[in-house]
Amino acid sequence: MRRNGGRRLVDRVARVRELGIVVALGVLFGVTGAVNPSFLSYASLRDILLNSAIVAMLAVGQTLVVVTRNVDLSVSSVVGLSAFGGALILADHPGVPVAVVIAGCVVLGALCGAVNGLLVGAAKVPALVATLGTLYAFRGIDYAWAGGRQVNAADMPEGFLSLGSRSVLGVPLLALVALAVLLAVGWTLGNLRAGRELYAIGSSPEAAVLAGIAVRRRIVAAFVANGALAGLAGVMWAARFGTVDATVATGKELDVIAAVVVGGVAIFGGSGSVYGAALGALLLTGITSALAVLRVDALAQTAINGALLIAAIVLDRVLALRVAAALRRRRYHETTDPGRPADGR
Amino acid sequence: MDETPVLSLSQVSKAFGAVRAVREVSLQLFPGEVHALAGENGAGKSTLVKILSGVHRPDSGRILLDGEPVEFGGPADAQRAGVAVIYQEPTLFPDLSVMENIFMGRQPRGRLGIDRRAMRASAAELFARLGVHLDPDQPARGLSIADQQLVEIAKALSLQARVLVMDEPTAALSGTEVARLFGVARTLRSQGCALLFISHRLEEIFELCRRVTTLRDGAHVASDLIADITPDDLVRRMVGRELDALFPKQETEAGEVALKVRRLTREGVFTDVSFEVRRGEIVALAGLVGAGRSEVARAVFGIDRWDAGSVEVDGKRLRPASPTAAMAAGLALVPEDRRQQGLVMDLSIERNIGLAGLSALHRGPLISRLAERERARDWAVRLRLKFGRLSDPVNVLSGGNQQKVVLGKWLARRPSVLIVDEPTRGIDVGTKAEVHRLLSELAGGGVAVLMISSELPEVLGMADRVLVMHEGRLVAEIPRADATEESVMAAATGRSAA
Amino acid sequence: GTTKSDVEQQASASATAASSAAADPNAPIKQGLKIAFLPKQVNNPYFTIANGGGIEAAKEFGGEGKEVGPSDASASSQVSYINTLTQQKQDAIVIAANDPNAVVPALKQAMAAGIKVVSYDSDTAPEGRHVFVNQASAEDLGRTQVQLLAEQVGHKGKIAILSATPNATNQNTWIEFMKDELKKPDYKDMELVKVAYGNDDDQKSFTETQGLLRSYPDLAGIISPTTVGIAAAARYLSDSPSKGKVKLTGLGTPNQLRKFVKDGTIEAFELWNPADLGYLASYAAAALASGQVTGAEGEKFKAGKLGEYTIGAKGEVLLGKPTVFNEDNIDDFDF
Amino acid sequence: MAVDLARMARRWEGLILVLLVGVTVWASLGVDGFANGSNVSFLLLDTTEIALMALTMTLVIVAAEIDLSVASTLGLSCAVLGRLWNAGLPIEAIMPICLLVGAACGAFNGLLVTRLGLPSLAVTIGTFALFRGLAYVMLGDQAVAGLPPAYTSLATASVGPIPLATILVAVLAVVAAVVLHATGLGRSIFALGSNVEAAFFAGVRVKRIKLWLFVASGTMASLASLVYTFRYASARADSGMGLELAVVAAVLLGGVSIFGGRGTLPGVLMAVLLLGAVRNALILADVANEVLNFVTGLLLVASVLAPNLGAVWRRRSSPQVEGKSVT
Ligand SMILES: Nc1ncnc2c1ncn2[C@@H]1O[C@H](COP(=O)(O)OP(=O)(O)OP(=O)(O)O)[C@@H](O)[C@H]1O
Ligand SMILES: Nc1ncnc2c1ncn2[C@@H]1O[C@H](COP(=O)(O)OP(=O)(O)OP(=O)(O)O)[C@@H](O)[C@H]1O
Ligand SMILES: [Mg+2]
Ligand SMILES: [Mg+2]
Repeated sequence: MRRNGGRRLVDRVARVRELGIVVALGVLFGVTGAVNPSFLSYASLRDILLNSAIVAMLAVGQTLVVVTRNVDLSVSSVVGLSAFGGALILADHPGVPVAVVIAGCVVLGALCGAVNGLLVGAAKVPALVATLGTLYAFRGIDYAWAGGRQVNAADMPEGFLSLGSRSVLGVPLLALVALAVLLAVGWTLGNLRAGRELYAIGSSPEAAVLAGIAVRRRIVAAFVANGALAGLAGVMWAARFGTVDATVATGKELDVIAAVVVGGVAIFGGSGSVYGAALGALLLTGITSALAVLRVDALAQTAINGALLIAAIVLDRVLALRVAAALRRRRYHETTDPGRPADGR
Repeated sequence: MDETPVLSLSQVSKAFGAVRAVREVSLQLFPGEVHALAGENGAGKSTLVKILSGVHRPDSGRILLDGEPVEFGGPADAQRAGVAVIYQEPTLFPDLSVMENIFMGRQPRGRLGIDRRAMRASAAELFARLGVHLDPDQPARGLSIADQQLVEIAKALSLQARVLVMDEPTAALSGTEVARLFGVARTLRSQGCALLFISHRLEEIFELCRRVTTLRDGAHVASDLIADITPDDLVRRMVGRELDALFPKQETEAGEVALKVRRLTREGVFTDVSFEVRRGEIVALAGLVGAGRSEVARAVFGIDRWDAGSVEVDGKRLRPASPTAAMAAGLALVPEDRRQQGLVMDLSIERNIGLAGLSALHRGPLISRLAERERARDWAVRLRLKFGRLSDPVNVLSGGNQQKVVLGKWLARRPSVLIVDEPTRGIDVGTKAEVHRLLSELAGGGVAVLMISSELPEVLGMADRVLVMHEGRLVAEIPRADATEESVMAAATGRSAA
Repeated sequence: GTTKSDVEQQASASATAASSAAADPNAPIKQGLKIAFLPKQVNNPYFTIANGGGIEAAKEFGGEGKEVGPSDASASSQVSYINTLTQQKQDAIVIAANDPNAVVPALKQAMAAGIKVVSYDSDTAPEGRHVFVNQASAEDLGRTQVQLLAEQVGHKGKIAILSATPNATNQNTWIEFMKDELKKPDYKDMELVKVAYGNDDDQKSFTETQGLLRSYPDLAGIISPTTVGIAAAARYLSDSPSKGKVKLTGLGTPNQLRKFVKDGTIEAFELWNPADLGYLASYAAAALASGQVTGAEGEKFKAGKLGEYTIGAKGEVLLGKPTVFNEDNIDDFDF
Repeated sequence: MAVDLARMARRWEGLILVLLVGVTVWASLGVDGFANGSNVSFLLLDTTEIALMALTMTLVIVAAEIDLSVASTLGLSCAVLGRLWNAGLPIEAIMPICLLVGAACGAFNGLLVTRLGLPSLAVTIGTFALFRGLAYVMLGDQAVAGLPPAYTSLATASVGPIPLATILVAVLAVVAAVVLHATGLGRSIFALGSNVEAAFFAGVRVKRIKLWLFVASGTMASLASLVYTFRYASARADSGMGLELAVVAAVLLGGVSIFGGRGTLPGVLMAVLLLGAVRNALILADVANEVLNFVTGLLLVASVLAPNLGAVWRRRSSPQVEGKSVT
């Protein structure tokens, strides 16, 4: 009985976790919109959606890895590699169908992910070390491949570039792709054994082995999936921005991890949802756009961005602590309820 | 019996480096029979279990399933072959709900992925069978050791295995839960399941099992029918010598009040707890699992903050929520969860023992490795620790030996008030007597001892006074003379108020 | 203690003339000169073109050119490269400085080891080099960009600047001249509302352009004096309702912007020819290393196909006026 | 298992040492200009800031935390220096202020981590942006030059081929190594990095120690900023951008476990030197920058991979579940 009460509260809190970000988003859009209504215009919202689509997709992929108590720092390099590779093929071989190029980029990303996954899952290199290494290595390959070359919008077929800006029913195509990825991954993590096993591995790797989970295979799979998503994000990047060189997405890994963390995914694995991560990505891009719109001094933007990021994490934590305390008190009042029959425990 | 064993080990050996944990041991598990495995700490019981479950691959020897040799490449293989295992140390996923812990990898499937409703119902059913009040949706994080153990048991039951291996499942449990567990075990037995049971509580072995295999130093000593031997025989087989009386608490004059707890309350956990412990006294804190005993100990020692009340040591009030202050005042706490709270598993034996008294090891600004080693060696010998080298990490020690390291770490501080939470959990009979002698000696030397124990014989044998908790309140104080199983249990279950 | 004014006093007290050796204008260019090009950042298309020009020049006069450098545009990593080039005993270093001061100690060491130093694109502090090859005078660049935009917007309306990083030296100098130019009465109806920074990062420049249009819906034009910025801004505009309404100009390369000039997003923009810049710098380095010049004002040297150049005040050599690219002439250029 | 771990730990440092010696020998023989006093001097000088920050980063990571904001702290401290110098303060007064700024940055991280129990990775990703942003606010786009020659030349001066800055590193390294490996504080850091709950139960002042580790990390970053600023004779807000990953890479290459509780300072110092020597030798050998990055990455992975492959091989013959993988 009392446990049920507690559970309902816990449930509600679990939902509140993501609600916190939703509230933060509301405040951000409310305040910015009040100061400058054009922020809430259709065109502006469309831009924000477009801008966050790529980071959100990367955050979703990263979540897959992070829940297993690993991390993939190399995503930014994979995005760079895939963006450049895709753009180069499109520019140099105009005959190749766009769909094939996109598929190729996804496969390229998956291969990079497989390298990471094998290093971490099979060779037991700690993820941070392995992916820090491949962060440098993949970027090195990218530079060597590019050799100072830049692929411009003019070199790529119109049909491909329009993917980056086209809308379906008023919603940008890229945002729809990201949403589809989000829902698919979200469902997998929540409702498939394989998904739940990822959480189990992150929660306690030793227990996962004893429970007969194929830990190695699952970890490799998480990295491969993340790599594939990074590959997809890479072509999306090329389509969206048109100009591609070897430096694409440099440094983005920290943005992605920030989104994941702000989204309430535990950095040490085992808990958190992709929805939170995607909202985190939306919040972070929202902040950047809002600062630009609010005419905040360019020099102060970085600082404010950092401050807001910390504020979001702190808020989330304080909320969680409060609720935990309330939960304990609540139990107290229930246990000291004089009318309650003793239950022999 | 002329049946073939479901699962048997034939001449298996396993060594870890220089340690030969298991040496050419054979074991046969028959359907419909509970088989006990007995032996001192470090005798190789858990290692044998892990060989059975595919965690370790034997260096030599064979595993036979239904008479056919098999190879277990990992726990998954064993599980598939119908072997369910409750490991000595609970291995749960703290972030996941209790029901997911039970059904991980085997969740019931519905049309849209996992069928949570079915999973919840099955979990609830299992708990009902065990008589446990746990919410299937509750996260495993924060469960007491006992509750964790119960979840492990539920998990093993849910496998509906042909062979159920239980490595000290009762170590953290009190009488009621043990009785329930035995009920379930008997049912399984009658359904033709083969069970392997490990416990350091000999009476449990005699109550439940039909056959017992004894190991000593990794080697097979004997396999007997329980009916043919006495507890003393069993102890002799395990230890290789005669043992003295088990609970030799010496009579001592109780001195001044050393620990005084007044109206201590932590909301939602325990309420209005007051008691005193005098020098030379051993006071037991008894109660059912979950009564809040460990929580009181944690608060007194400063791990958790209390909401109201006070704690005094030798007349001086303690600063709340500061273990450092408590230690400075002469308090020591041997916690119940040795892996999480008692030991730093990656650190060596000597560093673990030294950790609680670093200042004593300093020579000038630097640590003296010599002093550290001396201190560790001293206590390792006194506690009869079974170890390779003092620089080995503690995680290679057997469960009972790990417990000894925790004890050594705190005793080395020479505390004036010693709180021990389940001090003999997982400790073999020989050493248990040793620990009891030690506690009694300490009390004799003027230390005030507060002992939390779920083992009634231990409580009755050791305590000068018994405090009993029920649902977060102190409900009875029973002097040694009046303390009987009945009186303590009555108070613990809330049937009588003192 | 030591304060800024102490140091300034000392510095002015000890200021002495640098070049001592006499120049021999008729000395032939030595054969086999080793010339290293150290751009702000390798794999940057602009520098790839410039250094390509330089290496080609080296081939012409029988020398050997190479491009080395960091992949991030930071002063500290350039210093490591200067040090290694010194170790390798190059004959000359041609550098585009990421920080005018931070590279000076290392360059001084290089010069002490007999290596000639030419700066191009962005200058170092004068004591860190012998000659600076200036792509176009900062003043010309700043003012002509304003003039270009003013014509396009009819000398009326709000304008913004989309620059590189907040501390990019040459961008900031140009912006100063732009502001100065805007003070003239011709531009009294034009208002500079904001300087935004795209950090020479494509996506950031893109987002900043978005932000500009959102916060100033009545914006008339944007100047982006950086190749990365103008490309990103053009891409954003070409795809937005403001295409053609909000004018865009600045510095860019023809290959990058050809598409946008053709589709009407951009009317005109300007740039010097980066290949020529590298070519000239290469010849300047060779002239120094061969003793034709020492870097003093008034000295002359021949720069292959580009003809003769004279070293100006403070050791500066000016490449020439920037070229304006528009629909009519853009197809004549390929870089 | 026991033997394995100990042997492996030793083998790790051994491996780094062998690599270091190998690279040095190869470069001295095969690369022109490597084994030469002034180059050695450059090489050592070039690793100064990374080495300094790696010292405290080692302690922080052994304590199972991480500080990604070090490079930004360095930038902020540089910016403060530049700003105050422009304002006419004497440099002798500015330097302690910079150290205080660094300590304050560290304390800010530390308080968020210890008081609110936030994961340090999250906190320092936030302050990574915040501190860098403050640096821009402080100094904007300026590059402050004209710093006192007495100090700028001190920063590049050397005794023989050994730069003074390297001597500073050496002294601090000895201090850090003694603290970590031979004092009670060091024991406590290992314990809390390995199992924070057990350390707390043993009376280790977990929060206090962690707080001070972050303060030390911040202070060290600002000390590194002083060396950096004087070495380049220029104070800018974007100083040291991206160094945090280099520092973390060196620490991890040095065999420190990212999960805390394991690692040694000598290993880290050798790793810093190894990375520096490899970069230097490859640049001298005219190897393109992209290959350089690739090699750095490869080195990082390979160094961890090599000992692990052995373990994997052995695991093949006996499935081990409990033993945590190395590092
Ligand atoms: N992974 C390991 N590495 C090295 N030695 C080990 C390892 N696991 C167990 N040992 C050693 O093997 C011996 C047997 O240990 P085991 O855990 O099987 O004992 P046990 O009989 O279960 O004892 P307890 O009653 O205390 O649980 C001990 O000496 C122990 O130190
Ligand atoms: N999440 C939770 N929801 C409800 N009750 C909880 C929760 N976590 C702990 N409890 C309860 O808090 C109380 C204190 O547990 P504690 O472990 O201190 O008991 P104990 O008497 O020491 O038992 P043990 O014999 O296991 O040491 C128990 O009633 C336990 O069930
Ligand atoms: Mg055991
Ligand atoms: Mg307890």
